[in-house]
Amino acid sequence: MSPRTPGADLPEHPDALWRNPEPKRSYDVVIVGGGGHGLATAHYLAKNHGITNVAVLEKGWLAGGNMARNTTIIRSNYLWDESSGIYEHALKLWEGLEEDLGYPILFSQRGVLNLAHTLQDVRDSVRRVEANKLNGVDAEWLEPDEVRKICPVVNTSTDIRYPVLGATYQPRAGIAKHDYVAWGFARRASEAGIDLIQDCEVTGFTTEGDRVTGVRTTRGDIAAGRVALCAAGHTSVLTDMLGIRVPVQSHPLQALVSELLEPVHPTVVMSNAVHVYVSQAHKGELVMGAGVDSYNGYGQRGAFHIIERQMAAAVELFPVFARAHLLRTWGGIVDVSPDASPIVGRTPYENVYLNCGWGTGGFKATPGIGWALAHTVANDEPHPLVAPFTLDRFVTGALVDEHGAAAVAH
Amino acid sequence: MAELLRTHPLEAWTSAFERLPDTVRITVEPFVATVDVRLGAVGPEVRTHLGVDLPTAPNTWVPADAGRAVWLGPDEWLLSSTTETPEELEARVRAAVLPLGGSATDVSAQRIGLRLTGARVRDVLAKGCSIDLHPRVFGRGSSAQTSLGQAGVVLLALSDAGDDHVVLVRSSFAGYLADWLLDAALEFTTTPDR
Amino acid sequence: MSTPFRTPAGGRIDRATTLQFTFDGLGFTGHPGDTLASALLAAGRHQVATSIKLGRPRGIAAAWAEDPGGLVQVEEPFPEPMLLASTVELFDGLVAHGLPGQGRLADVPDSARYDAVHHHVDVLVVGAGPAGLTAALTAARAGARVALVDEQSEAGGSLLSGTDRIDGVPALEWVSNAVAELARHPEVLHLQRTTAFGVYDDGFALALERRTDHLGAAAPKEVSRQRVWRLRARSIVTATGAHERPVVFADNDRPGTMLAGAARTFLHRYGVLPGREAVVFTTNDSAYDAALDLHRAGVRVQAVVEARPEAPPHRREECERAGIRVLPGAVVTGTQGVERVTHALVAPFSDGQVGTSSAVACDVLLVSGGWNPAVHLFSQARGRLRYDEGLGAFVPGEEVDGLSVAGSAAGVLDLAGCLADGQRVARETLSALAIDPAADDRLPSAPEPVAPTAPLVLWRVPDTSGAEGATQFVDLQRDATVADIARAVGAGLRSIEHVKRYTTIGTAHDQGKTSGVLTSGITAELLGVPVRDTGTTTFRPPYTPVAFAALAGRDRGSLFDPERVTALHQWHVAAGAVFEDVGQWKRPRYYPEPGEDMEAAVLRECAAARTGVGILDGSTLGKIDVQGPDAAVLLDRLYTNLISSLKVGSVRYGVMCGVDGMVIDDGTVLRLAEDRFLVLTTTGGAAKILDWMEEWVQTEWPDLRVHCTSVTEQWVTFPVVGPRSRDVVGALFPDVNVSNEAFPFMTWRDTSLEGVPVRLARISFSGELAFEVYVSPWYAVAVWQRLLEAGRPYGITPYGTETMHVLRAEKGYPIIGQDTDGTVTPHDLGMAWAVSKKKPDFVGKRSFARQANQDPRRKQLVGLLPVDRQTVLPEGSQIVEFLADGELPPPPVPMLGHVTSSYRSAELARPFALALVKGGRERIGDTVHVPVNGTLVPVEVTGSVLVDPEGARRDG
Amino acid sequence: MQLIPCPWCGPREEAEFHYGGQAHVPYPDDPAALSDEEWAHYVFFRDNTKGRFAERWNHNAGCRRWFNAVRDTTTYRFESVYRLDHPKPVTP
Repeated sequence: MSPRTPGADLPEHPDALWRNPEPKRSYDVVIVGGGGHGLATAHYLAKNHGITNVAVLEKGWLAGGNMARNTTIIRSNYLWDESSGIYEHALKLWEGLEEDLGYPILFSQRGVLNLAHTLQDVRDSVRRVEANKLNGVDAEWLEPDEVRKICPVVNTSTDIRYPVLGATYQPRAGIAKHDYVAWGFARRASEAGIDLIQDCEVTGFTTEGDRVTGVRTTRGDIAAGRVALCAAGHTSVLTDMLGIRVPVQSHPLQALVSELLEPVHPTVVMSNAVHVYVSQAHKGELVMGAGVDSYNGYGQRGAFHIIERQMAAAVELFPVFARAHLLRTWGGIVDVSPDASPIVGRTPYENVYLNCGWGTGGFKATPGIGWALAHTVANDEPHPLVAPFTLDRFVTGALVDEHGAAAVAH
Repeated sequence: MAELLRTHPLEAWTSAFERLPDTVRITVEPFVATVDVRLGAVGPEVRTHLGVDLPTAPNTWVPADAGRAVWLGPDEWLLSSTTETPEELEARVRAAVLPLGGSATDVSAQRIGLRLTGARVRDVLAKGCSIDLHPRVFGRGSSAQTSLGQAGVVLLALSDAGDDHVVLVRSSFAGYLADWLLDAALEFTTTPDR
Repeated sequence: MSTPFRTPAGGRIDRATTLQFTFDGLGFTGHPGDTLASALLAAGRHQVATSIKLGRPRGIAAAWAEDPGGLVQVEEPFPEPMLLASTVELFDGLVAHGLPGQGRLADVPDSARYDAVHHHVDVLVVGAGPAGLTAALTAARAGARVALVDEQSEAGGSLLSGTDRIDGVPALEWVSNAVAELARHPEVLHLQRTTAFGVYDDGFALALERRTDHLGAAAPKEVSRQRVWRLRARSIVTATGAHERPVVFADNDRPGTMLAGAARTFLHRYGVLPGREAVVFTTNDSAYDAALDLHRAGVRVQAVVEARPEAPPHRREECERAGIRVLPGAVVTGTQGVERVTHALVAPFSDGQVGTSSAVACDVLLVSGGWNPAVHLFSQARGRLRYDEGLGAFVPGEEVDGLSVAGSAAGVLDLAGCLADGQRVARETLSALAIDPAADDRLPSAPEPVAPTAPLVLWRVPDTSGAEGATQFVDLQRDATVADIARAVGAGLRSIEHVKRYTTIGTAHDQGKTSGVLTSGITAELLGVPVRDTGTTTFRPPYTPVAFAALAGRDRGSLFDPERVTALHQWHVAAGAVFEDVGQWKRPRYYPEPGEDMEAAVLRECAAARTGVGILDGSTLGKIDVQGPDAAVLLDRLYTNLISSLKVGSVRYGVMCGVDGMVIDDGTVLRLAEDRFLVLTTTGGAAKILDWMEEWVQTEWPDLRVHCTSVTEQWVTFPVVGPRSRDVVGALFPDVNVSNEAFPFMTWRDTSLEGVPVRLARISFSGELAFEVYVSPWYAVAVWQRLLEAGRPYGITPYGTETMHVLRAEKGYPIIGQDTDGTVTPHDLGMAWAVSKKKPDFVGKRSFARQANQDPRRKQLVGLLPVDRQTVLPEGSQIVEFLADGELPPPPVPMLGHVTSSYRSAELARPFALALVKGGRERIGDTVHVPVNGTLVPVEVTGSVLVDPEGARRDG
Repeated sequence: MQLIPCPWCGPREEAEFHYGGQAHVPYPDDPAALSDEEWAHYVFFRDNTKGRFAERWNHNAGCRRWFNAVRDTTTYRFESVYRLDHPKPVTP
């Protein structure tokens, strides 16, 4: 028998993942949403704060939403202090997460390149790199020849439509295996005694004055001491039930994957002008994200012309991808806020905490927001890292405008 | 008329167009005086003032003495003339529609026309135009503002056989569209039909 | 290499022609009509690859896209990763090898062409098998616009694999008649080698046509290799057939193990015997055809292992007549052999209990566990699936708008039924479209089938090997077994989606075509729940893999994105301009003279504009003609400053903000008449601002009597800039009095040049005396040449965007999008003067009153002068407080802002910059630090206007 | 690729259209009279309905007209389109 293909398979999952308990009638904390953020929050509630009388309510299957659909890029090279603060905290946690969770999450710090194609891209990139350095985030500006050294398959010739003028590079950035991450958090939470309850959709809330006393679900009413909303694209569905207005819009975001290929692409490449972001995952498949569909949508699917444009960009930037094959496309629902930054913290209900608006940044923030939201819920006090992301900023005008900053999304 | 040299954006493509086969003929229609007419309600008084009927059916065009009147929107038309200068046309049309609350703007150089004729023209257009160009659906008198490749165009059907069209494209996109059309026509220029 | 397994006659191959190909370094031969798989089998080669994780030998297990075994890499004529031997059509010179796991991409670009075509029909029929052909005929006869697409190289579908008769003639004769008839209908598009891979909303289907792959190196270069058909159908009929389902047993992955139906395909379509000695293992009637056909073809059929207690009587009799042993109530529990099956282990089987097994010698083991309708497209269209207990398969459930399913894709498994179903579905479709069926639309006849005996639903044979399912392969491509599913369930997983992710079943090249339903069945079995509750994982497009380049189509290279150019582009190119991408525009950045780099060229261009005269092609500026009695009202509402007070003949600079109060664009406004303005926008803002105006007029202020029309390409704009500009313009337009008195700053005049209307405007984006010349692009080249001639005595110098930026930056004029980033207000730019106090409201005004906008620490636009008079600060550099010890403290270091524009100034004889700095105006005169490559550069904060602050030069 | 029924041009592919978000959010009569919170709600807050949603669309590659539509954000189905000067249709 010939040897197995190196790297073409993944580490085994453990023999035990989580219990499938019946919901109790009451919990100290109910987390609505069993995605990455909800599960991470549960883990850190138990680990950092010793709070374990907690239920995570998931309307479908655990981590079946954006956690199962994203392109797993992890980086912290955001422009504004507030953003790089939370994302860098997350990145530091990512670096120790395999040990913390005792789970092979395949966190691979292969670096992320954000390509610049226009003079303005270059200005924005240098601005971001310099800000990152001053914030203690590893970042450098690379000239085209240095880009070629790191990722030889990028088309750095000067005669393409939008030549690569350089790139920002964050060496500590990378990718991880999304299911492994989610299941690692889930297993730890379950081991700690936290109930992970699937097929349990929240259909309403019971309130007394400005307190929420519990949630109504498809598996019965559950009393709650505190409630954390971690429903990403479905946040508005919940806040509408509570009569809280939240300035997020849910949009389809598509991604796609190729067949398994011999290693050609050693890092992660993102480009705004030629819209594409791509990495080669652990088994060898190319994983790419497409652009956000323009309209509001809860359908977990987008339009195919977005994918076609994505493929044109991919082949333009990576000519050798021409005969790679699109194997599967899918869509998630991203909740986008007006300034492309998250909304985290208190709500008009004194025991309800909000966590949404992560747009395309949700996965990379997972451990960071889990940590900070757990702190916020446990101490009824926003963690300093999420304090700038209040709902209130849209009234005062103190936005954290990541589009203005032209930081590459995703 | 001016003695100043006139040029159009597709001068450099002339010879490439000449090499095309009869099944896909492309000829440039430059230097056509054209105004963009805006007018709220269109009644009989328009003909009296303007001398032509502006088509009120969406996505249609009609011949207008020495030019064409093309529907662009419920209150917007392109009106062209091959006999007047741009200034003359704008002045005349503006004077005519002003009393009716309308406006007129010279857009003669804003777009350039390409005449596409031949049996394969539909096949070439189908490579980048998402609307149904079947002659039963898009016969003479039909027009559409849509995308061709990645260029916005106004497409006019000049025959009921689907073999004669005019494409109006923004001047700055003309070179792109010309390259796009030549590329789309390549398989018909060098190989027999499949 | 010889082809001992090729039948002496028969099949759809051209035996007169021999093709040479290479596989795993060995030479083989085949014929046109072969696939790589059939040609390998003809040579007796079953093993194609070794498996990805376990390195076990894997062979050809099916005859088309559902094959989980035969993964190959094509090397010649051009490398293409991961294809199926069963779907690669053979051509001369093919070089390929088996693929253990990962495909290999070419290291050179693919020169093949790809394209896309839009096509509109009344009825799209997917699949040219019996049901699809009948449906297409019915629709075509009714005069409907029809597209019939089929993934195979020729029409016929399942008929290509059998010996059926239709209308009393061999089925394939009927097929060729049907194809000929379709060709006679002018409104029918019939495409073979075309796979419908995705179905989307409103009858939109995507199909990939493989146009030249089968021609190998002989493919014509000017024809696209593959084409994406963008089919828009009023109604879709999917007649996509069914995939045969295996039964899982120990060592079921050993080469020589093959689906029974595939064996028939190889025999009848390709004239290839899958082996010499066969064992057939079945749970249903269909596999008997394979047994009997192979027997007739000379294969020794050792036994038909029938999992049901009784074999269907007529089948049993046929086998007895043929001398084929039928073993009812028996199963195959495993196989023996190394790289090829040598024995099937056969054991009695009743009530789920397996007896002791005995080895039956064979070199091919044919398996049939029933049929899974190919419901992929139906499911993509969000059709609900229903589990059919009888078939042990998921079939289309409730109807989907505009899409219906016909034939075996709908679970109809006999020929006569498929023909009738095709016609029925087509007629229903036509009537829904109000198209009358043709009178002569006859239903083709096929022999009535013997009533089938109910199949046994058997997902897997209990494992008697002691390996507890560890060699019972469910997904061969992922090396995933029954044991893996058991572990997943044991780990607490209940959702089929979790099981898929835990085991990776269904994630490989075949996307679970054979393994998906098995996994649902086995998971349900292990959880002790009904299969209907387990359900399936989602079917996602594409149905089969599609090359990236095929989807990129022609949007590659120069056609990737349109290049917008001005009327002068050819002149710029001839003048040796270096271009800059500004949005989609190509703009000259500078015009180097021999031996000049950018810095030298820009210093020269700047000096010319400051001391003599320069000229710029400013034609990319957005231009909007705003007409109507309420034109001034509209502009007052959209600009921060007052426009209505502007006099006819005059020009005013204006700023526009979004509702959030942040600057979105700026430019000048020319009042052409009481009711008419020419609005100039930034190059990048042109389309956005026209849309912005239209949006407000149409959605908020429909009562305003105003119309906005883009005239960006109606005018070219040539700023003639510098102290000598008056001489140049005066010389070319003698009838214009260009004196300050007659033609003051911020006014415009109309004139003409040889009868061509020309507009002149005293607008300056440089601080110098300047005249903007507007003329129709028809005369752009001529007027530009005339200006150059008129300017020659003064050394007129064409300059590009870089010099334009230096000149405007020296004057502190911001570029929206460079010196602003969507978080900057007019006040931040020091343009409070451009914000009307008179107007009760304008878009953005209310936002200025918000708390954050009142903060004195807001970032403000200021100038920076590096103290060393040498360093050109990189644009984007961050700014920090002055650090006395010249050392950066450890992070985080508070930032004051960033450098937005930075240049070397010929005028100032030193570098300078513009920057957004917190409380910047308060800091004027202070020194701050800018980290540049690890060193701290001290810079002085200044006002933003560094050249001619008093504005003395603009009048010359 | 969906077809969107432009009230003027008829069904066209969605790529020809520009999405304008929630419909029936008028510009305030007197912004100066609004509190910061009320103003913020006009500027930044829009409904994010799951299900039937009244939206604005612009046929920007075609006739450049803005129009309103009722669309289901879960199925993406357009249930009706109507001109700006027409009221939101009453749907069951």
